[in-house]
Amino acid sequence: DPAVIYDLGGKFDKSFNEAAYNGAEAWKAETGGNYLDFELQNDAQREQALRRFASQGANPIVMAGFSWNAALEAVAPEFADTNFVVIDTVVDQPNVQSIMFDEHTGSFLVGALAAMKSETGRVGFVGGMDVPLIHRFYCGYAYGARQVNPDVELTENYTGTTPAAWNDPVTAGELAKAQIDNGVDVIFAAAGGSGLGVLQAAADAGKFSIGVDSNQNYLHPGSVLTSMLKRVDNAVHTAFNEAGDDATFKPGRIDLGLADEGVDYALDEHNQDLITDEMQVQVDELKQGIIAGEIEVHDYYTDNACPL
Amino acid sequence: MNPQRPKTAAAPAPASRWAIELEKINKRFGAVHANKDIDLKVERGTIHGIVGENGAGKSTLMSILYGFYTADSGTIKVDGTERHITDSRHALALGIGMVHQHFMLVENFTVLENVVLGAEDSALIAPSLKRARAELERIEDEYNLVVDPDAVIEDISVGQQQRVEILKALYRGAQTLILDEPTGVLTPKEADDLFRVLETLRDQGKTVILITHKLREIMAITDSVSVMRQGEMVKTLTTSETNPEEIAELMVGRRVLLRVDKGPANPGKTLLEVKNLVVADDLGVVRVKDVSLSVRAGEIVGIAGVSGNGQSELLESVTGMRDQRSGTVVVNGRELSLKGDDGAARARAAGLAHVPEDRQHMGLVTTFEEWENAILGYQDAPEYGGGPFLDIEAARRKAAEQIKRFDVRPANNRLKTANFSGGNQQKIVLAREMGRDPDVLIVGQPTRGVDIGAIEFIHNQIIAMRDAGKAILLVSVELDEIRSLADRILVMFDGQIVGEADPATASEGEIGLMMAGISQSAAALEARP
Amino acid sequence: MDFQVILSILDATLRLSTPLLLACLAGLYSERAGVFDIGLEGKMLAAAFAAAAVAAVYGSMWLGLLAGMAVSLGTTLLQGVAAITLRGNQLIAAVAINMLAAGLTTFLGQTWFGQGGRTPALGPNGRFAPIELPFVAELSGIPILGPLYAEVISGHYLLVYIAFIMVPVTWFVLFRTRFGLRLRAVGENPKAVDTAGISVNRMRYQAIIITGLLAGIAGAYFSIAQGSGFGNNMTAGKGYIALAALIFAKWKPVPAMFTCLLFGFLDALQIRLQSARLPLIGEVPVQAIQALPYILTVILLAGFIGKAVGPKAGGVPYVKER
Amino acid sequence: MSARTPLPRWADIVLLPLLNLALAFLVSGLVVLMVGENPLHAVQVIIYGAFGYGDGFGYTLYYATNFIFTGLAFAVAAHAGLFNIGGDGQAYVAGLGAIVIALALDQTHWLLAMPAAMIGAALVGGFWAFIPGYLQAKRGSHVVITTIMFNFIAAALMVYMINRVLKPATTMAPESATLAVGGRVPQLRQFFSFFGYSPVNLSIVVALLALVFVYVLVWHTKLGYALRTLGQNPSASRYAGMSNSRLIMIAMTISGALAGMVAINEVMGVQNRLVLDFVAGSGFVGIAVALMGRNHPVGILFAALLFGALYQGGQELQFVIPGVTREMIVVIQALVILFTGAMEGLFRPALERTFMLFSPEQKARAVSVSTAESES
Ligand SMILES: Nc1ncnc2c1ncn2[C@@H]1O[C@H](COP(=O)(O)OP(=O)(O)OP(=O)(O)O)[C@@H](O)[C@H]1O
Ligand SMILES: Nc1ncnc2c1ncn2[C@@H]1O[C@H](COP(=O)(O)OP(=O)(O)OP(=O)(O)O)[C@@H](O)[C@H]1O
Ligand SMILES: [Mg+2]
Ligand SMILES: [Mg+2]
Repeated sequence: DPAVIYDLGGKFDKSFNEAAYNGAEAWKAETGGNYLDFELQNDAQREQALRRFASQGANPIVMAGFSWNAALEAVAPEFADTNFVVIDTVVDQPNVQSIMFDEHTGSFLVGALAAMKSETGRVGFVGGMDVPLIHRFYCGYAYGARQVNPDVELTENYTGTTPAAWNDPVTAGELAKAQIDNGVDVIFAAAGGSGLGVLQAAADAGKFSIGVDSNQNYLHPGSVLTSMLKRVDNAVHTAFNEAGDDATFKPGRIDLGLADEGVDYALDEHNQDLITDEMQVQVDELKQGIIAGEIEVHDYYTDNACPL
Repeated sequence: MNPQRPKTAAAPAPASRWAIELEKINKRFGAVHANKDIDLKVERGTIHGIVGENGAGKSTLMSILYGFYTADSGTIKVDGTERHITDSRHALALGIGMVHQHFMLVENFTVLENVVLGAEDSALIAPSLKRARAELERIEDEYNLVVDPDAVIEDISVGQQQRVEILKALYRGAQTLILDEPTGVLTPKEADDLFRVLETLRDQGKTVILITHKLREIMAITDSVSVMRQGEMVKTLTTSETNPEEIAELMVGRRVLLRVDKGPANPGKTLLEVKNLVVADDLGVVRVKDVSLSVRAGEIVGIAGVSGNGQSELLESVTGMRDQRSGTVVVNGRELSLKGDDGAARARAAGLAHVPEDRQHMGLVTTFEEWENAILGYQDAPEYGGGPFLDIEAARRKAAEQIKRFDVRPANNRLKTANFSGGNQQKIVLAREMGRDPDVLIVGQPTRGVDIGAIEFIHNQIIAMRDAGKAILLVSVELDEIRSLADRILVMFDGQIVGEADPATASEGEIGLMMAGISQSAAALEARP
Repeated sequence: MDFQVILSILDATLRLSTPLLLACLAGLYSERAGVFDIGLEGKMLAAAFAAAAVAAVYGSMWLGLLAGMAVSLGTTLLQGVAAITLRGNQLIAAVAINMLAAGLTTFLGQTWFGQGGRTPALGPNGRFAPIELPFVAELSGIPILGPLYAEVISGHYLLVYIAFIMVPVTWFVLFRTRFGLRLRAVGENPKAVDTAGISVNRMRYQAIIITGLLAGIAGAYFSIAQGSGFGNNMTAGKGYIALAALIFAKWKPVPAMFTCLLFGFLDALQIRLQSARLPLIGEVPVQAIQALPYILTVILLAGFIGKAVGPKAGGVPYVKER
Repeated sequence: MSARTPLPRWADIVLLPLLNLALAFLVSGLVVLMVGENPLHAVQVIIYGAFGYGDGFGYTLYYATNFIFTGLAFAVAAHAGLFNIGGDGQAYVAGLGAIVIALALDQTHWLLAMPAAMIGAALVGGFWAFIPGYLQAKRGSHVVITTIMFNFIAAALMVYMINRVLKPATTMAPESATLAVGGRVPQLRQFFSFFGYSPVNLSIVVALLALVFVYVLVWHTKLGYALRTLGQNPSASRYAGMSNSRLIMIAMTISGALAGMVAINEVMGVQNRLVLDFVAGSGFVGIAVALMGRNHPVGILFAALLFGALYQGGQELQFVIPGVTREMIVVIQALVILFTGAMEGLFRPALERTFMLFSPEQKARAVSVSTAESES
């Protein structure tokens, strides 16, 4: 059976862990198969959980989160016959597949939409925990907004500095309110469970918000402008289907970007009234430009900086 | 048998000659049999004394009558009717009030608030406070019990606090008033005032039960007296038909010398010298105002004064526990720096020992075993272990020695200190402080709440130290004690030494007047008959 | 900083200090009665969950509020049985309550709603809406005061106003009623209360019942006023901050209000300072800004507040026979 | 009647806690029943998971190591009358001391790196507790508030330090560089294969030594005597010439240093690098451990083992029974704290009556003691 191990946020974090869970559930519904899963409580359990599943014969074992390097580097060689798939970080082992998402390009698109939608010329960003991954989101977002409107003013906030920041909608909502009070009228929430507070605050104030990871447009129709999709669910789904068999398993790094629909912006019946045809045309052009390599989006990971 | 609570406190026509009758009362605390088959009858309209050694079971018996504890067996009759007193509210309703040995006051409340607590008559306190204020004025007039109703308890003297306790009982309509060691903390003047109040009460037909260790008081104001020993009722006597020696012998089981026997002092060189000391209390109020005094080897200097006139701060400063604002303290020729919060260690190192006024609050850690208290303050001495380690065996040996020398009972150095009676706790402190042969001994209230057997012993120890050439500074509110122990008496009032008296010549009245702030010459004049 | 920003900060201050204030007052009743309570966090969390769950299922904020208060009360009574009747350690009892609430809320939430412990998002009837106070329009002409009234004073959730009304109410109850007199006495010297014929344990239970109800409102505020729905551990340590505020305020209601306002203000300020570049210093690390309220608390405490001495009998179960 | 005989000692320290533990499990069982699982099976899984095999037992010991340190940290301060709830933050910042030294020395040998890093961790953890101690001693700031605040400040500081200072540019995760072998504390499995892959390491020996250290410190040194005097009666300690302010600072510093040892176990023994929030609430568990262990090292040892077992057994439960989530484990732990810690008095009266009824000697003893005592 395949197995999935969620990171510390827990499987219902409304963020990538939950996306992973959704992918596994979708696979289950589709194939009727069984899968194993485990929620970490602390860092010491990483190796424990990996070994446990591997020795139970689970294959493949999928992990969500950027903190798996050490554990996986230790355990993967011990179980050469087991295939591992890790999402959001890169582990260089022959039986490990590392899936990375181009968060920056997806964020670029929603940043562009934000700048187009904004009437005040001020767009905001509320991140979850202040970590490089979230800076990567922000940097892409900022580049996208600047692309459309070079004079756009950007406000960047983070809910917190501990993992609790993923789950603090109250603070996130306050950050959003503060931004709105400052004239911001579109806010991108890349904050896991905390993002719900941003979406709510924007809806309460009659402004616009942008969801993250999964499609959150339905939460406040008319207020959620779009969502930056990061298809962890698809990645898990695919991994469950393919990685268990050495014939289809592809070790090494895989980058999922706009071209492979690993990241994207969401358009559905809940937000189609918010995004005009011109906006859609313009953003799709940008998307094609990035895919074609004509537009360069700065990747925070390359230099740990976001030179604007 | 009537388990129902009576509605009104005021008892109607007395049905019986006895206000209180206790029969076959038994009470155990775990292994301790505190009251054994106690019988006691108290006649209405009298003052009835109860005496007994520390731990005899007096407080326990009264707490049972007051409903604070429940007896294991036995019956209680109030005004001839058997009652089951289940809690204090019940006792109050039956017209029984009690002033506890340790006051039951809320320290940060005002007098008025303490008086109405539990006896409020409506959901809002304003009307109760108003009524209480009026009622207090009436009671004050009637008994001459003056207290400021708006003063906060922690700011007023113990004597005043005790008045509040009495007011509490009277406010609740007490017909029978129990007082547990009421004079332990009072000055002679305050005690006299109290007794006048008690006599007024008796004259009005109220009943008073008085627990005390002072036979002088028993003889002075009680009508009858009951003696308890080791949980049993030994005998009840009519006061006019007995004498202190008989009571003392019944109490302790042997003859007790009731007066202090000491030879003339033989003063040597000055060992303790205090110059121009100014000390403030925790709140920054200056309590000691420019005090100078000296104590020589081989003499006992007593400081008399109404409590709250700066004696405590003086003692604390001299012993290094409290920084002085200005002035110096010289012990044995060495000037003490009192700065920093470990001044007491430096004072000890200079050869000063200190028996504090309040043993439970300061001199002892009551949750420690006895031996741990036997080294308190001297824990760093090399004999209790080298380097950082504590030599427990040595400490226990020392404790056992002290116990033996001062006859502490029970002679068990592993017993928790809280479980020793007050008198024995005092002996533990004395044994420790005297045992190290200090040059200067500072003693505060050495016999407060201690039974007469122990008082005799403690006084003898203090005199023995003097005769061994030590300088002793004694602070006590017990004028009798000061007069019989001290070789010189300094009277303190409002932070200053207002006069010096010779115990051999000065009358009690003269000293008493000085304690009230009347200047020495005026006091001498006024005290003259 | 322009006027608009100041208004916005003050507005947020009221919003953010409300749950602290409610929890702080809750703790005040308990601690004044001699029962130390580091379990405010757990009570609020339990209440937040119950309020959101009931509001989501029945679509009524009022039922939600009641449920929050009821559950908080139940939790408090459980703690009371341990700490008062059984004379257990008050701190352990509270620690257990905090853990129990943290675990049970998520566990039950997952069992009932299947959303990982979250409750479903609340509809308009499930959630308190801001209230416009009267005369906003009439006063709008007055400079400074007009906007102040409109933006800062008006337009909060009902529970915000309840919290601030509870300050004088608490003051009155504590210092002007028989109940308050006895309550304060029982925290200072339970023996005095006992000998006055009042049951110490009954007084303490009465006190913690109020604690439970107020903590319940505080918890409900998180999930059905400020937020819309319950999220795991959504009280995020506010119970401990409220406790700190209580000590800071030396267990007095009016200082408690000012302390909570101060904490709320620091929080609001922190949020707005995050991306600001300060003159001279340049960009301050966001962590420094986030730690600012805590650092300031420490500085204020050390510099100005001095010693805080709590109710004397606090933390000790009452045992009649020594 | 109202007379009560104290329980025999064995009943007090063994029987009563066992009864309470049984009750805690009984109530937890109801929770397990709620998700439709067999509670007996669950208990079996927990016990097996915690003690039944080498790996599991190793994890139990690994968790217990942390809890011993934080429990002792709380206890030392508590003996001095200080309620240090900042163990979490102190352990967290101590990670800085540990990692800096361990990284510097990881090309040498653990025999050098470990003691050096222990000193580093103790210094940093001790310093983090010293400040609240200083503020309490000199400024009267309530140590409970300041330690709460310092937990929050520590969290912010550590994120900054890890992300902006310690994180190598090549790593994505917020964590420091990984220690080379010379900077790691040896695992027990290197000596006893019994422990399988579990992360229990030599830190547990340090923990056991710390237990002895605290026992000696508190009951066999002059400093310990002074600390206890301060804790029981601050007026008495001032009377005795002890410097209360110095004692407060010393007690807090020792407390923080002990909490800091968690960093050795986690940073050098398990993670081999500094990661965010590696303390994972151990500081708070330590409070419960110390309170349950009555601030005595022996009690703390057993309480820490109990909590270690619950952590690891709970894990096992999650692996074996799919319906069980990590929140249920927290619930079970809370119930254990509630019943064994706060409601320990629940069975006492009943038990005392039972002993009175069934043990005539007990009755006789009570009577004889009372007469002996009152006649002395
Ligand atoms: N609450 C209690 N718990 C256990 N034992 C007690 C308690 N109160 C009193 N005792 C025991 O009962 C005995 C009688 O105590 P009690 O307080 O009645 O003595 P007392 O005669 O008032 O002594 P003193 O003159 O010192 O006030 C004591 O020796 C003590 O051992
Ligand atoms: N926990 C206890 N267990 C057993 N006996 C106790 C306990 N606490 C106090 N006692 C006893 O109760 C009696 C009364 O105690 P209390 O504290 O009133 O001392 P006391 O002798 O009355 O002091 P004082 O000298 O001030 O009058 C003492 O004889 C003491 O031995
Ligand atoms: Mg007594
Ligand atoms: Mg006495």
